Amino acid sequence: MTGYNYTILIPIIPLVIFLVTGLLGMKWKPIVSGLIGTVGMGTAWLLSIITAGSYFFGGHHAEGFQTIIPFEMTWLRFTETLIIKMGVLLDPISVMMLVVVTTISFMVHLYSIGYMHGEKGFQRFFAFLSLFTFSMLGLVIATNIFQMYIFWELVGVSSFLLIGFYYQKPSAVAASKKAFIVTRFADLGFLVGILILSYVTKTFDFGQLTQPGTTIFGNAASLSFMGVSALTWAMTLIFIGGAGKSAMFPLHIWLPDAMEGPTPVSALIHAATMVVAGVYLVARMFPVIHFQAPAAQEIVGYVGGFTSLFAAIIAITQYDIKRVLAFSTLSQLGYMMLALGVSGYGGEEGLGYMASMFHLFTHAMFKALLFLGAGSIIHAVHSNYMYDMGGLRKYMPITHATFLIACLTIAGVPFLSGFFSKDEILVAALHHNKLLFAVEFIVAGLTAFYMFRLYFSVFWGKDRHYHHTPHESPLVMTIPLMFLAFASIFSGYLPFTELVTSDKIGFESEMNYMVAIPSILIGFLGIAVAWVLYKKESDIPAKLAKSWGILYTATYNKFYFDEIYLFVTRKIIFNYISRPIAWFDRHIVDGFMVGIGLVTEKASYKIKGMQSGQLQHYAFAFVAGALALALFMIYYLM
Amino acid sequence: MDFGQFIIMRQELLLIIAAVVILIAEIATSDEKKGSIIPFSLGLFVLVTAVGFIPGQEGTLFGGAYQSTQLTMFMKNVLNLAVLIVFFQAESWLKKPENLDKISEYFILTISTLIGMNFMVSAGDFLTFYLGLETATIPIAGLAAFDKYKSQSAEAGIKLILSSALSSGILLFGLSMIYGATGSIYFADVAAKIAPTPLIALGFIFFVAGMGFKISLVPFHFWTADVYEGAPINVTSYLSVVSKGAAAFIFTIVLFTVFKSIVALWQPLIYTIAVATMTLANLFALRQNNIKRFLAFSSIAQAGFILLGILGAGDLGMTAVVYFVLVYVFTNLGAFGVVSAIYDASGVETISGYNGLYKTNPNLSLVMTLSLFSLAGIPPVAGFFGKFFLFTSAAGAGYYILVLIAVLNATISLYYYLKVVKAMFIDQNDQPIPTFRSSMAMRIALVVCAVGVFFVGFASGIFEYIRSISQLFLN
Amino acid sequence: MNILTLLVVIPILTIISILFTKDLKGARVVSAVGMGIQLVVAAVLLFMYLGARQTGNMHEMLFTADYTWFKSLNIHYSIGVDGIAVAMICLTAIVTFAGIFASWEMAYLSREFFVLLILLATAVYGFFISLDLFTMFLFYELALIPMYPLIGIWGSGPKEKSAMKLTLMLMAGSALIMVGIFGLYYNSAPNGGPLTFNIIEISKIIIPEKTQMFFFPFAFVGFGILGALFPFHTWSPDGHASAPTAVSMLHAGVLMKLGGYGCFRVAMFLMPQAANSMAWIFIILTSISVVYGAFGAIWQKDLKFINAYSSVSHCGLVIFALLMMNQTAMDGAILQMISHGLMTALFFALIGMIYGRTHTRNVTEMGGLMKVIPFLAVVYMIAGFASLGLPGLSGFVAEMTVFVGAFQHQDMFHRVVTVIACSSIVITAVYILRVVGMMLLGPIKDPHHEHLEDAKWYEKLSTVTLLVSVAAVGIAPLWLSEVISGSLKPIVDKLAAVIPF
Amino acid sequence: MIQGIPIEHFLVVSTIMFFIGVCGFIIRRNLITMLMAVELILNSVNINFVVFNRYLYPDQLQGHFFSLFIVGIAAAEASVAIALIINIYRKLKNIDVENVNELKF
Repeated sequence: MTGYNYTILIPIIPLVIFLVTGLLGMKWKPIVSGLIGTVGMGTAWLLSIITAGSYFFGGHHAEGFQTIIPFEMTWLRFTETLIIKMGVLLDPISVMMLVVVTTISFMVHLYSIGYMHGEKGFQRFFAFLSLFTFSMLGLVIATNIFQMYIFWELVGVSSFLLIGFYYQKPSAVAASKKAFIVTRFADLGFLVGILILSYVTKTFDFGQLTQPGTTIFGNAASLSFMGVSALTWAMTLIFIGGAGKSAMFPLHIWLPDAMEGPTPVSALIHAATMVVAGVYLVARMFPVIHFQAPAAQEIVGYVGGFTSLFAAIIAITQYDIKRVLAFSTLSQLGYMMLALGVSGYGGEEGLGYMASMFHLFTHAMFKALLFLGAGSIIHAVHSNYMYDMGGLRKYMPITHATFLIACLTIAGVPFLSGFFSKDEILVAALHHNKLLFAVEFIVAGLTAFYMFRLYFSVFWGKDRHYHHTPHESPLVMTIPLMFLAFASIFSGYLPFTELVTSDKIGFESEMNYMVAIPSILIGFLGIAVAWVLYKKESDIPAKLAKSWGILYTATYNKFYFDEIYLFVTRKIIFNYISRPIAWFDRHIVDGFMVGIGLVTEKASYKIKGMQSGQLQHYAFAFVAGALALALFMIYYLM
Repeated sequence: MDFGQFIIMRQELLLIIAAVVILIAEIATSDEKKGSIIPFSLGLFVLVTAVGFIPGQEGTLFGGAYQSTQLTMFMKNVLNLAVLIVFFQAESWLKKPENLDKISEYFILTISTLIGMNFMVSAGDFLTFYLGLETATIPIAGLAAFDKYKSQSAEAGIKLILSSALSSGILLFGLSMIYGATGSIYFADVAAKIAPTPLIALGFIFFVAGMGFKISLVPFHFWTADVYEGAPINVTSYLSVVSKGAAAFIFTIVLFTVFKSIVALWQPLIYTIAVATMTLANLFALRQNNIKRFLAFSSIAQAGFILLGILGAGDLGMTAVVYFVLVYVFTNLGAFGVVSAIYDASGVETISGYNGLYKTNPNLSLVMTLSLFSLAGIPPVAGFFGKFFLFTSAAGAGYYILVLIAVLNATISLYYYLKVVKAMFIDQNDQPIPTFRSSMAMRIALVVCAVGVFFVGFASGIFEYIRSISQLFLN
Repeated sequence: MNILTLLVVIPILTIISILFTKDLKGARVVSAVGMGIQLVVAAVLLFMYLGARQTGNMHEMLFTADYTWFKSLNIHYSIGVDGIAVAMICLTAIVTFAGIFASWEMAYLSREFFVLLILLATAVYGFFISLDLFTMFLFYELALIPMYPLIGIWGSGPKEKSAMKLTLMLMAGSALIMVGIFGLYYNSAPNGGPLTFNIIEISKIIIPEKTQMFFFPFAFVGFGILGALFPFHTWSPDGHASAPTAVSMLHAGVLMKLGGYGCFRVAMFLMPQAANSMAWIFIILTSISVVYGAFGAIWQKDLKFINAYSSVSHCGLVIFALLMMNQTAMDGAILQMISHGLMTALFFALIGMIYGRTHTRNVTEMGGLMKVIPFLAVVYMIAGFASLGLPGLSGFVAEMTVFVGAFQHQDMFHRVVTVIACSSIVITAVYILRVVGMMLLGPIKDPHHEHLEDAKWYEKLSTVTLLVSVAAVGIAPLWLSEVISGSLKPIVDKLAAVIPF
Repeated sequence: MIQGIPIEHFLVVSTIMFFIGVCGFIIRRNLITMLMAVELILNSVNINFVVFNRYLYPDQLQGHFFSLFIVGIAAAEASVAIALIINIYRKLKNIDVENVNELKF
């Protein structure tokens, strides 16, 4: 299949930009790096749009979309069949992701020129952004699971670098470390999952793994470990990998802390692109999970559902606007996971799959918008905390408008994109699992509430005493806002059911009013409550908080998960594993080796009396030795 | 009588002549010119050594009581070479005023013992062997007590002479038993009649005890350290290399020829002694601070290694032993040479006294290091090859565990050798031995040693030559 | 002259030339030139090798030469290389080259330092080109002994003690090896004929299994000690902590590879059945060392200790992979050797350079170095990433090959331990990030560190050489992997022939 | 043979002499006495040689000759030993072997 060869340029462009700005950036004026990055990303964005256009709309797709591999090269060969290749794989979800990633990345690049203006390390920032984009694109277009793993790791590292961008700030360093280690831990699951999968199937190739009716799983069912089939293990472990990156409970703890990074980074990585990698991974492996490891799919669904509820509850109590958004992201990612967990395969059955991808797309737009808006606010106020803000609508009209759009979108207000995608998820959940549906339904209300709590406290309420009057951000920052607002509004109208489906064959879907109307209502309920509580400054929230007592405190402290992790790492791993091992090594193992030496030396001193200097002692030893040898010889050897 | 046949024992004859000539020279020189005996003797001995290397004739004398073969000639040449190096190293020591009147004594006594050793190596019967042994031992007692005014030297002499008297008594007792059992003192006849009977076993043990004394094997080694420490350095080096080497030669020859048929009997015995020797000597060497005493224990340990070669009980074993002794000559004399040079210049003979030596006397330190590494069996110096072949020999007889013990012992020995290296190179010293320039003769000797240590290993020709003559000898 | 012999001759000539120099300046220039030439020769060798393979020269060993040395014992100076040896030689050349520049300012007894350093390298080259067990053993011991003076004289901290411990433990290891070698030698001609030390000759016969079972542990543990096999690894932390920069580099980077290489070339290749029956013991030991080393590293405060324990972990993985005895895992093992060699050398180089500026190696006393010495800090960070297995750097390639290969093993036990070994990637991340976080990032802790000087040109050259190699292996691993696995094929075939799977 | 004395008697005597010699060497503190003990050992050896020769191998003289040489060498040994003992006496003013222990350990 030719004609898509240019797609290889999409990841290559950011790579080149990374290398160029990374190695030579110091020699230029900072702005040059920014411009190069932005222009490069713009090009990549255009290429992606062209790809998407020609892929989705460039032909007849009645029997489904083809999987196209325009480029592939062998990177490392393990065995005859286990080969890591580097390639470009185009199918509906990857093309969609290309668009998402390049769009958001382009917007963030543009935005960052304004946001990061005058920061030290401006070039470094753009280099890292490009590195991240490259990695993410590589992940998206991976032709095999190992390529995905490779870029998965690279994404993790770029995230580490960007979270820790303000490397002199201890909290940023700690956050980046945490993010990396937690996701690394999850990646271990991913890796082991890959190993099991490759052991069973002898291939890494997505094409072979996800082909319907494939025979590579042959006798896989007979393989089991601890009573669970090998593929369930594999898929659960791979899901753990995905859960780590997508910050599913209980591996979510890194994401809120990751907000220590510059806000554009949060928008790009921790809202729109990298965190959906886990969802993307599960979607990529969907046929395998669905057919070979239904138990794993159940887990996906429940973990997603729980995370979305859990995160939404926490989001209500947070004051740091970026953290609120972070928990909101968690909650939305939970939605996507849940959708995959409840999805079937093929046609209408695969509604959940479609919905998940759909929500991924819309969420990317509005969440990026929210973050960039938050960035704009922070830029103006120089604080992250809601109690430092209020009444900002007067000062920052564009930000205000776009932020409002985003809030409405996420709250599921009809005819905005979020409404459509969320609705599809609820429908899918309803069909498969009533419990999860109920959870999601509640979360929809909570989402609306906490988003508008945020919105009202920031843009309404009392004017704070600002150090200097907040002002609207420059154009270079507001253009992305406006573009994303536009996308948030209208991306819901994309015919996703026809484009991105589980079996790549489009289907028709109807609005399910039984679900849509209640969900709209609960959304409005949430907004209304927020209106009452936060539009005007009042002490009701505080009172409410007090009345919830311990529960509130627990929620405010994110259910103490950080503390639990700290306990596990600091206390158990450091104090109870590593320290004893270090001690054991120094004193027992090494002590033994040194001990041999010491004993030898001791022995050497003990026996010095033998050489007494007395000639007659020597003579006695001489004779006794000779006689002993004689006895030994005569009695034992003859 | 055909006096021409005495050409077979030309090496011994030359030595006797040399001894006599030095005696005459001593008489002929006036008191003021005693010092000139040194270069004269050195020159003479160079000549003797050189003549020794002229290929000689094989054959037997005195009805088989004396035998000369390529192998024994080679052994004698090794000994001559060693003595030559010792003489060169002794030069500056002999020049000291307190030794001026004893110069020729040193040469004559040393050459006498060498004559004894040559006879011992060439022995064809136990009588010649015994005579050689005693000739090689008794004068050494005199040499050990050479420093007349040092009580340590006197003590070394008395300890040596009494121990050696006891040991030769026991040795003789053993020989008498072997004679009683076999009816002959000729090696060839004894070998034919030897059988694993208790009497012969007892005789054999006593023989081993006697030889163990000379080679200083545990538990017959106790005299070694005391005598080495007490005796003047140039006597110690002579004792540790030449005397021990000659004894190792004849011990190997006797075991491989006379006691060949009871090899299964003596192998476990030698095994035990080897383990005991290496281990005990190493343990003692660990904590020595006197460099001579330290080298004494080190040389005991080396004797333990020689036993590994003997265990091979074949031409490879013989080759390994001879080769090792050759290597050992250069190696140990290198070490002793440095000790001697330093003692002559500064009177220091403790290891801690060597601290910081490299700063002031780098060349001496390097020679010392080279020698110590060779003693420890570190490649690429000759000691590695010597040890490796000894171990090859033992492994060939199936003694793998013994090889392991031996190499582990070599590791322990490396520890104390490195302690000396550490003293010279690493440890700091406020008053290091001042820089000095040793005498020409000493430097020649050290260069010869260093070159030998370096090249004997690589020169496979030497090994191959020894192998061929050993094969000739044993068949 | 045979190009392989040239590999030994050039360093020797370099040593001799150094002896004629007067001071530091002369010595270092001569060393740099000599090792530069050596690097070129190694590269030429690599291309010659690739060329020869391309033209279809499928002999097991290439560029062979054979000179009889000790005829009666059938000891030869027999040399030849396969892809693995070529790779190791290139590794050695790179690390040595970098090591010379890392010790550019070695003012104290500089001539002696360079002589010993290059002597060490000479022995390593000799080891890798040897086909004869005797010369191999000779070079092996020769490589160990310069460590003592190198650490003892130029080291820091409790240097004499560490040097002694290191030397003695490794020498004890070589005692075991010696027994193994003798065992092989005396069983090398079961049907009569001359005994031989030649590896290729011995590999053609099958030694009785009982004999193998006796000698395999000797040879394997002997080499394993140098490969930091648990529980014989304790020389490594002390030794590395006390050694001067270039010595740590060479030792961890190259010398420890001798252990792994010997384990596989001598112990496993020549005694496959015993290797198969006894593998489980050592697999348990190595999987312990992989995890244990990593955990051990977490608690350490001294940079060199951290790296030493990390080496224990990584080298454990080498032997672990070798014992899996399939082509992929062994390929991974060799890759891991190379990767670890480059990485760890880079680490030690950087640690040395950082120590030279801050005068402390205690991570808790440093902070925010990224701001003052960005070049070193960035390179350190990249090295850290390589160590924790970031794709695009060498560590990832090696580790993944090991894991995938090991996991293909038919036996459940092997797969379970593979998973355990895998877990080291997380622990590695913990300690690497801990160091990076404490030392490089955050605010500057010690006001004295505010005006440090960033890397000089020679330091840059040293680190960049290694860094480029690490990245080259990581970005384009295929050719290297192919070179190695091509050479592994005869070995794996031999294993497969005698081991009933 | 010699007036009907069997060989065993000689051998018993020589063995007893040998052990008396050994014990004397080990027990007696006087250096001269120790030297005498050595002479006892050597003489026991002489008896052995002579007796073996006379009784078992009467047709040759190897044993006799051996014992003659032993006598000779014993004399040489004794002379050197006594010279050294005198030397010791000069240093210590006694010839007690227990005092000859400057070199040890």
